[in-house]
This record gives sequence, C-alpha cells and structure tokens, in this order.
Amino acid sequence: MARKLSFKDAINEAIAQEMERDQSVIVMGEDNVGGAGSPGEMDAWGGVLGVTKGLYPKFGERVMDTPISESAFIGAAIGAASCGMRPIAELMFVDFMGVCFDQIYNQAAKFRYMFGGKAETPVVIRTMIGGGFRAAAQHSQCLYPIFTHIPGLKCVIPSGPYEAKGLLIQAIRDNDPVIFFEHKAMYALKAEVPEEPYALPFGEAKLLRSGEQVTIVAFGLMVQRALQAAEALANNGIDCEVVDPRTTSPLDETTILQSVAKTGRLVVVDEAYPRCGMAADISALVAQKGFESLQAPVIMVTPPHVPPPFNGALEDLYMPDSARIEAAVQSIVK
Amino acid sequence: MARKLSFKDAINEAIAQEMERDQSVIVMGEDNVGGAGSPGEMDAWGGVLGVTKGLYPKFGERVMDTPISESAFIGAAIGAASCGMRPIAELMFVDFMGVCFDQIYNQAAKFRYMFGGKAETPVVIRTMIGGGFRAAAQHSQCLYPIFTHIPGLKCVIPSGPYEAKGLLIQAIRDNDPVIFFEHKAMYALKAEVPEEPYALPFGEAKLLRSGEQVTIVAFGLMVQRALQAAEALANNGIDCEVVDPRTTSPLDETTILQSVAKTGRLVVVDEAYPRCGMAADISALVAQKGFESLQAPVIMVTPPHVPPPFNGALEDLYMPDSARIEAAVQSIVK
Amino acid sequence: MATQLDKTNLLNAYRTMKQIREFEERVHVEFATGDIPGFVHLYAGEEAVATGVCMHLNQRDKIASTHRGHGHCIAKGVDIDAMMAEIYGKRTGSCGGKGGSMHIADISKGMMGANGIVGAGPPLICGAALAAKFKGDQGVGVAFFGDGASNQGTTFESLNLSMVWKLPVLFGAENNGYAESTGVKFNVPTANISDRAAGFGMPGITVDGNDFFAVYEAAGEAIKRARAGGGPTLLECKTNRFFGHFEGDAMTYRAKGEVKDLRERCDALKIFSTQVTSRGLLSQEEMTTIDSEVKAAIDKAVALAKAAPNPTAADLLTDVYIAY
Amino acid sequence: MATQLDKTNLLNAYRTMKQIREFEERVHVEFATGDIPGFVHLYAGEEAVATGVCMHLNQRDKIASTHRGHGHCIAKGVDIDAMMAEIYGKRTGSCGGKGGSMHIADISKGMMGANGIVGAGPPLICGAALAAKFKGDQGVGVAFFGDGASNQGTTFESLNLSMVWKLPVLFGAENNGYAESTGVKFNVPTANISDRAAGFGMPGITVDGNDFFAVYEAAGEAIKRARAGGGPTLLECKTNRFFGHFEGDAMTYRAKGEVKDLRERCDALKIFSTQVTSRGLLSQEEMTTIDSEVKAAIDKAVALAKAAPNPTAADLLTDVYIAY
Ligand SMILES: Cc1ncc(C[n+]2csc(CCOP(=O)(O)OP(=O)(O)O)c2C)c(N)n1
Ligand SMILES: Cc1ncc(C[n+]2csc(CCOP(=O)(O)OP(=O)(O)O)c2C)c(N)n1
Ligand SMILES: [Mg+2]
Ligand SMILES: [Mg+2]
Repeated sequence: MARKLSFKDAINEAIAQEMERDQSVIVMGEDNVGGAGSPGEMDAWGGVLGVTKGLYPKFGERVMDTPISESAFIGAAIGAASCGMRPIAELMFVDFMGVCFDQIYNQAAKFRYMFGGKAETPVVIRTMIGGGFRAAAQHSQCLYPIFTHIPGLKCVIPSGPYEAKGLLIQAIRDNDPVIFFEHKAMYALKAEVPEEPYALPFGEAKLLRSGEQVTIVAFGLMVQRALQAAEALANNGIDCEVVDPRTTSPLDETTILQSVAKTGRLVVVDEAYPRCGMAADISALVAQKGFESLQAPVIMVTPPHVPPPFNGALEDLYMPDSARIEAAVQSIVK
Repeated sequence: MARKLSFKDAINEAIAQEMERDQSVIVMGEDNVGGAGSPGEMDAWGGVLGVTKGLYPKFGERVMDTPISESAFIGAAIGAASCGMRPIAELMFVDFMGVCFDQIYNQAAKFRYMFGGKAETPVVIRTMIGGGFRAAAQHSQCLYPIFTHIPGLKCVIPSGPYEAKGLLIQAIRDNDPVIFFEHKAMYALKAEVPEEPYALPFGEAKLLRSGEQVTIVAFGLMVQRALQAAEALANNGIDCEVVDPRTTSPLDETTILQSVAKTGRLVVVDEAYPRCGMAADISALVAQKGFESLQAPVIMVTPPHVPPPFNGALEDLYMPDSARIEAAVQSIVK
Repeated sequence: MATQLDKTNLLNAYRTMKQIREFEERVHVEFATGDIPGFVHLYAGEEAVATGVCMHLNQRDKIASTHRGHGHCIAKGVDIDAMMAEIYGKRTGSCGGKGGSMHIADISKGMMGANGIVGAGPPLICGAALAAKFKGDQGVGVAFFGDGASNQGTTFESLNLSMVWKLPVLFGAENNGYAESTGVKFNVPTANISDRAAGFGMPGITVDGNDFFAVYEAAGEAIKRARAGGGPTLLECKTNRFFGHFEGDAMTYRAKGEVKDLRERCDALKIFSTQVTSRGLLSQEEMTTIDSEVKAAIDKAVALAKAAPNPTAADLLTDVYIAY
Repeated sequence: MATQLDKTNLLNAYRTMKQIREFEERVHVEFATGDIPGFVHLYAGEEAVATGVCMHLNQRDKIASTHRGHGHCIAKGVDIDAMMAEIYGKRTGSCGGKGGSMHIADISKGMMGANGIVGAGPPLICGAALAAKFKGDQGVGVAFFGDGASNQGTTFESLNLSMVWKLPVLFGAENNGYAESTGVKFNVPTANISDRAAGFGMPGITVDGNDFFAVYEAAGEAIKRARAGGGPTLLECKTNRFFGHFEGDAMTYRAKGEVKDLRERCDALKIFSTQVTSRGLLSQEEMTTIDSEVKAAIDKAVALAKAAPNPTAADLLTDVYIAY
C-alpha cells in the first residue's frame, strides 16, 4: 500500500466508494456540487474547500447543492435518514452549528431514546474544525466538546488521511448519527491510504507511540504535534506514549487508562476551548478511574479561555504547539 | 431579614428593582407579558411558568412579548445591548438554545474580542434548566456546560432564592453577556431574601458547609441534595465540606482548590450530562492544580450518558440524588 | 360538497375525529386526577385538520407533528392503547415510557414523532419527502405546525428548501389563533399564514379548519399535486383549541365565554354531523354506534395504561445508540 | 432623476463609491502577494448599494453588515487606515488585529460589525432599531444581507419580528446573483427577493443596485418612513460582484467573459459618471481629482498598514470580558 492520498482526497474517496456500494448514500451541502443555478460549470466547487469535488460527475442528482438554510437541510438529512436513506450532510464550518444545532442534538441524537428504541437515524454530518487559517473567531473553532456532551451522537476526529477514510466509511455504515470533524489545516496532508474500502471501528484508540514515562492523549491536528513533541522529548531521554482516541464518543477509556496505568503521568492536548472541553473530559476520566496510578498532576495543554484571534502571530500563540506540549511533559517528569 | 421569598419571586423582584433603577433595562420573551394579540387579559402568563408576571402592569412597554423566533429576539436583545440597552431576554427552556445559539456564542460572546475591545454587550439571557418535571428529553436538559465552554459568556446557576436575587441583579448590572440558568424545580422553593437590592459578585463560590474529610462541589438544584447528603453523612461521622460555585464562568478556582487542599477528597455533583460537563471540568481543575493534595480518586456524580427519560421512576434514577452522593463520598473515605 | 367520499370513508372520518375528541377529553379528565405526568397539550377542537389531511395518506407517507400531537397520531393510525400507555409513561407505551405525550412516534406507521421543539417538524419532513423522491415511491410528507411555529426560522427555511428541491410536501398550518397565550394577531402580521407561500413561489391556501370537507378537499388536491411531482403546498387551516395551551392553563388571555361559544359554533364533529345527516350521507345512529365504540376503546386504553408496568431501571440506559 | 442632491452630496457619493472600489481593487492586488491573511470577500461592483443607503444615515443610525463588509464600513464612515490595518491583522487596526476582514466594526460610527455568519445581521439590527425606539432618537437600523442570506431562518424571523414590533429597520438585500458558487436562480424560487416582503405585510421593492440614484431614492423613502414610525421595508438591490466569492476563487461557475462584460455594462461608478456629467451636475475633472485623492489615501492606508506593528503576545488574552 504505497499509494499516498491527501486527507481531503481520502475523505472524497471514502464517500465515493460508499456511494458506489450503497444507493441510499446521498450527499448534500452548500456548494457541495457548486454551480447550481449559475451560468458556468457544474461541480465548480465541491464544497468551499473542494472536498466533494468530482462526486457530482459520478453520481449526479445524489449530490445536492442547498440554500444557505442549515436548519432545513441538516434537518432534511436527519429526516431522510429516519426514512431509510444514508445522507452525508456538510455543515461547512462547525462554527455555523449555532443556526441548526437543534436538529442535531434534540432531533437526531434523541429520536432513538425518545421513541423507545424504534428509530434509526444513520446520518453523517461532516464539518470543518480548527485554526491555522487566520480565519478568526467565527471560522476557527473546534466545538466538538459540545457535540461530545450530547448523548446520542457519535463524534469522530480523524488525525490523518488513513483515519479519515476508514472512520468516514464506518460513519456512513453506522446506524447512529455521526458527526465527523475535519481539521481544515490537514486537507493537504498526505499519507498512505489503501485503495480498497475499509472501516475503522469507533471507540478504539490508536497507540501511535509506545512509551514508559508519560501518556500524551491528543485529538485531530494535535496528534501530529504531540508526536513531534514526543520525538523531541525522546532526544532528551523522556519516553512518551502517544494515544489518539480517534472518536471522542464513544471513547476508548480502556486504552487511555491502561496507558496511564503504565506511565503514571498524563498530558492531554486539545485545540478546543479548555472549559468543559475534551482535555478536561479526559483528565476527569483519569482522575476518577485512573487515580491510583497517577504520580503527577494531569496537565492540560489547550488554548486559553479566549476566542480564536485573527492575527497570525496571535493565532500561533493561541494554538497548542509542540513546544508547549514538551514543556508540559517536562513539568511533570522532572 | 425574616422575609421569605420563593425562587421565582426573588427573580421577579430582582428584575423589577433593576427596571426601576435603570430605564435601559427591558424584558422580552415568549409570553413574558402574555396575552398580546389575544382577546382576554394582558399579563396573563408572565412567561410559561409565571416568573415575569406583574412586570407589565408596572413597566408597560418595557416588557415585551415576542413571536416564536428565538434567533430574532435573542439576537435583537444582543443588538440592543450593544446599542446601550440592558435587555433581559428569556429563552424559555435552555433546551431551545439549538434554534438560536449562534447569536449567543458567535455574536454576543465574541463581539468584544473580535472588535478589539470596543464593544459592550450587557445582555442577560434567562433560561430554565433541569429535570424533575417529567418533561422528557427536550425540556429537561441542563446544557450549561455548553455555554461554559464558550469564552466571552458568563454563566450563573443560582442554588436558591437568595442567590437568585443577588446574582440576577449582578447579571443585569454586569457589562458582559450573562446567561442565567434557573432550575425550574426550584421556583417554589422559599428562603430568606432581603428586600433591598443587592448584588452578589460573580466568581465567588459559597462555602455552605465546612468539613474536613471530603469536598463536595455541586451546582444549582444539586446543592440542596449535596447538603442533604452531607447532613446524612455527618450522622455517620463523615464530615463533608459543601461548595456552591454559583457561577461556572467565571469559576472560583481558589475556593475549590483550598477546600480540596484541606480535605484531600473531591466529589462533584452535577445534573448536566457527564461528557465534557461541569463535573468533568471541576475534576480536571483539581487533577491539574490540586493533585498534590488529592488522597483519593475524584468522584463524579452525574446522570448517565443518556437523554432525560419521561417516566418518573426513570427520571428519579436519572438525576443524582442524595443517596448516590452519599455512596460516592463513602466510596472514597472508606 | 364536491367530495366523493363513500360511506366507509365517511364513517372512518367520523370515527377518527371522534376518537381524537374522546381521547383528548378523557386525557383532560385523567390529567386533573394527577396521574398523568409532564406537559400535555390537547388537540380537541382541531380534529378536522389531522383527519382531513391524513385520510389522503397511506403508511408509506410520513407526517411530522408537534407538541400537540395526539390528534396527528390517531389520524395516522397509531395504536391508541400504546399512545395512552405512553402518556402515562408506561413500559407498554409507544415509546416504552421514555417519550411521553410530547414524543409519541410510530415510524412504522409513518408518524415521525410529536415534537417538543416548535418548528422542528418542517425540516424533518423535507427529508422524508426527499427520501420518497429518491425511492421513487410517490410518497409524500406532511408537516403539521401551528400559527406560532409559522414564525420559526426553521419553518421558513423549509418552505424555501422544499421549493428549491421540488419536494412532495404538504405544509399543514394549524392556525388555532394562539401560540401559548399570545394571539396570532400579534405574531403574524398578515391576514393569513398562507400569505407567506407566495414569497416562496408556492401555492398557499386557507380553509375553514373546522370543516372536515374543506380540509379534505384542499389537502387532497395538494397531495395529488405533490405525488405527481408538482411540488409543495402551504395549506392553512383556521381552527380552534378547546382546552388551554397545556393542561393547567387558566386561559385568562382568552375572552370570557370564548371556549363555550366555540364548542357551540365551531365544533368540527357537530359541523360534520350536520353536513352528513342533512345530506343523508350518514345517519345519526351510525354515528352514535361509533360514539359508543370509541368510548369503549378509550375506556380500555385508559384501563390498560393504568394497569401497565413502569419501565425497569435497566431501561434507563438502553436505546441511546444502536451500538456504542 | 427626481433626486435633489446638491453638489457636495454628489461629490460625497462619488468619493465614497470610488473609495470602496479603489480599496477593494487594491486589497485584491495585495492579497495576491500573500501579505493579507485569512478569508477576504470584496465588495467591488456593489458600491452603489452601500453608498446609496448610507448617505441617508448619521452616526446615531446603525448598520449590520456581512462577510463582504468593506463597502459598508467605508460608506458608514469607518476610517480606512484602521480598516486596512485590520485587514493586515495589525495592532493599529479597527479591531487591534483580532478580527480581520470578516469582523471590522466601529460601533462609535454605528457600524455594528462585518459578520462571518450568514444571516446574523438581521436579528442584531432589530435590536439596534429597538434601542432607537426606546431612546426615541429617530434612529434607524439597516441590515445588509445577500441573496444567499435571504434563505437563512434568522433573516425571515427578523423580517417578521420587525413587523411585529414595528421597528425602524431597512432590510437591504444585496442580490449579486451568487451565494458562493450557487446561483440565485437555484436558491430563491421567486423572481425577486423583495417578493418575500408581502408575506410579512411589509413593503418590498426591487431596484437596480448599480444605479446609485435608484438606490438612494428608494432607500430614502424607506428610511424616512421608518424614522416616522412607519415600520420596516425590504429593499432589494440587484447588483454584481466583480471578484470571486473570496480571494482565490477561480469562478468557473460564472459564464465566460461575464465579469468583463459586467465591468463594461454595469459598473456603478461609470453609470454614475455618465448620469452626472450628461446632466451637467458634476464635471469629469471634479471626479478625476477625487480619483487621485482616493488613490493617494489608499496608498497611504496600505503603506501604514504594512508598516504597523503586530499585536503583542499580551493582546491575546485581553478583550474577552470587560471584567472577569
Ligand atoms: C423552539 C421552541 N420555542 C418555544 C417553545 C415553547 N412552546 C411550546 S408550544 C408553544 C406555542 C406554539 O404555538 P403554535 O405553533 O401556534 O401551536 P399550538 O400550541 O397553538 O398548537 C411554545 C411557544 C418550544 N417548545 N420550542
Ligand atoms: C451560517 C453560515 N452558513 C454558511 C456560511 C458560508 N458562507 C459565507 S458567505 C456565503 C455566501 C453568501 O451569499 P450571499 O448572502 O449572497 O452574499 P454574497 O457573498 O453574495 O455577498 C456562504 C455560504 C456562513 N458564513 N455562515
Ligand atoms: Mg397555535
Ligand atoms: Mg450573493
């Protein structure tokens, strides 16, 4: 499997393969085709950053543009899912969840429970997260802790092309509502991706690096930075284990707890806001269920309790980087 | 100060007193007057559970009914706030945030930062939270962890009538956007409330009970239950300290950490969902900053990762009660 | 009356309306005893709307409902024993006691759920209609929503989306004059809610929602057009609610004697009876027979519901995910 | 041309439009060098709309803007040096470098902010208008929004709320034919966006948005009515954007030669020049003088912005709360 694919293309391929396999898979979102009602070419955009480009020529009407009416079309995706389709709806930036969140957390997430187990809502909502684009406070958020908070949703944060393809295929085949968070700063990142379809199970963390002294749990883009930090620390004789949970809901508690049982130390790295965020969630898990093995304070490496700033120098300070991760690790091994 | 007031009346009095003091305070919400456009009486409802009843006769047009258009009228409250008014908008049940959240977290919360410190948005959004009403999954949520997650918002959870009045007066006078969470199961609860206006500062926890062995941090309605549990535990010779943070953002970290420094043990009781919730947030705080004094695992007492059920027996199992709190405490002192 | 309903259908229409009325009157009485938990919104007075619309639907067709959903459920064929048990929160309820009055659903019957969120149904029904379009099964979707819900952004967006995607949808606006205590005259600045359709290029029509035949005919035309690929319609039915917004509402915002007057002048069942008897289509006896059958059925539903078991503690944790 | 604008005002109108055009053309060029970060949406082509509307406003009046906000800012009197510095993310920018192109605001000038969320402005402007009503200062609020934003639920709700509360608002729909790559023909099922007004009992009017005078007159009437307590208006201005949705957009969804053609036939500045010179109201020289003044001002703004310092690390943490 020497073929390399970008994060973006891995996502596109996952969708295309599932659409081929299963007629009930449909795609909808703003400019997901691009060009509807316009005088020029169709398939002009494929979503604002081109992730779905090429699907319309292959699948025609199964790929749909939508008005800027997130409540209506995300709700429609959910309604269609409960009527036997498998829609993949794109909420362009997760920052826009505020105009349509009801359909996600009060409808899709709750149907099965409220209806006594008699509903199935196999919808996938793809959405872009994260900073690094100098896109300021309304286009740079992560917000997945908010979705993780809600029972009934599954939340997936792929950390690279291989994960993106396998987790998205699982998301599409999954019978529960899945929110799929794509870090926009990773779209160009390339890695080896198998050509044939494969599904990566939810709730199974990936151990990216084995180590004895400190467990670093990181999500999405931060996984790369955690690995960089671990590398640098290894050169300084500090041996870190790096865990990528891959899905925040369900969460693979076992792998995290086993790792901390071995290392006795935990650093959680997350790009989301710190309060009631993922870093707090993982820290609390370990403080409750892994306390006996903890030998040092848990350290959370996150942005400050501040909206993402526009200026690039500020944004670089804002987002956790490997230097901050290294410092965090060092603060508890020394 | 022997006068007793219900939680509901304390809120009503706070609003009335501030409206008298400051002409820029206005009130808006669905049926907040009650009767607009109807053939019968005005002031017929005062909000769905009557909290604002009596304000319209006193303040006339400064108390407004609204269409069922939460984005528009919550947004209007925010817009008016940035133009010099001090609106108090009611989002009837916090469960409805999904239709208007954008205005709250992308607009009100971020104006000041995005605009480089040049905006003031002194809006108060009052909203009902919590279970016990057999109101099922879309009318029983807490969701304040979601608001607490967002930098730029202040989040207030009064645990009784005295707190309700003082914290609401502070919320109205505060120059930042404040979300004020009222537990609907407490409206009838009575306690002593001073007649004159008073403001309780944000970010100052209240130590409700001093103790040596375990710190219990609890929010809103759970404060009562934590106190009950502490009482029962005291009869069994277990001495608990009970802390009510009163505001989750800002959070009085010092009081919590000092308490844990003394007791070495922490139980967090919260009615919100557990994942990325308040219990996790407080647990993580202590795991990071209070680790050296921790002598036992942190215990989180919350509902399961499940939507609120309708059936009363199930709902009673769902919400943390004093028995579960007692058991949690006992599990770490024995 | 251009309608060509045969006797069976007329009897069915009457039975459905009567079942709704009796169900709601009885829930009202039982609620007052304190046995029924939570928020309960009754549909009494609006029977002709759900009935007149749903008589055009089959199980392949879907409806999205509201907080005031009992009538829609009954008209769409949801089992009344299961409904009543659900309202009591029992394990035998449509939702195993986890949903209650505000969340009764039966997807197998095409009833996609009552809904506690005002305006949540229209987006969902766009999805149901989209699914029907992909399946090519001529199915349609109906979203019922109130005058209050007509102001929710989700409703407007759905009107537009259904036109953009040319979906087989009927938007059934139930204008009962009130959103909780707030009058439609305050909330809706036009004479009719159907006036909003034109802004989306959609046909909009207003009918007397207390007249079963008026609803039946207008809905029939719209649904026929939708099935044929002609796109959505907004149908406003002006009607009345006979009880408070929810049980416990003192209704001081209503005029004195208003409900009494409405029950006399605007009762969909009375109007129907007069129409069919005066035209010799049904006899009073035929309807009286139905009345007692319905009464017995509701008696049974209540008795069963009361006797049914609560969910078990284990039920608290199930049905969140299919697999987790 | 019924407008009675005196020479000073005509010169001001031209200067504002020219300033917008020159600002945007220059940002386009500078963006291509890679110095300007983030997403940048240019207003070139739509100058007559912001200008024609904002000439009726004073500092007491408020506007809510969009992601495509530079033109609104300039028309409302925001300092162009501060704007350019903000676009470069500099400490001297309107927002201290924390907001960028999508969030330029100057509340002291009544400019309540560009906005990264489509449809966020209309609710906010209802609030501004409500505040004006309470203050009794005859102030009005204007929400600019695009054809794409006209489908957002928040926009519809605001149209309705402004009628319910009889607010002094002008809804300025800027129909430039596209929402990103998607054409208005797909998104909006009626001929005009203004057709939606009637569904709210609101006056709705469509004008040629490239004709300054058409915009100016229609806006003037609506704003006058609003100030007098006559309530809101929906004014649609049909216009065109001369650049891509954002900088970097290859625009393959547009017809070949479309922009070139628009620049020839529908350029608001050219149309204005022809109108005023043919009627002898302004001379070509007067405008040429303004052209060079504007060019110099933009040159200066860019030079200042480039030379300005970045925010400091400490700035990261300030301005979240007034007190915390
Ligand atoms: C988003 C949202 N806002 C507010 C409410 C509270 N609420 C429940 S029913 C109702 C009135 C609905 O009025 P209408 O749509 O006319 O329906 P009706 O009750 O008259 O059948 C309101 C405001 C809600 N459930 N959801
Ligand atoms: C709620 C929301 N949805 C989607 C977007 C992404 N987006 C930004 S601009 C835009 C198109 C807006 O079109 P229009 O309103 O016509 O304004 P124009 O760009 O033409 O000025 C879209 C879809 C957004 N910023 N916010
Ligand atoms: Mg109604
Ligand atoms: Mg546009």
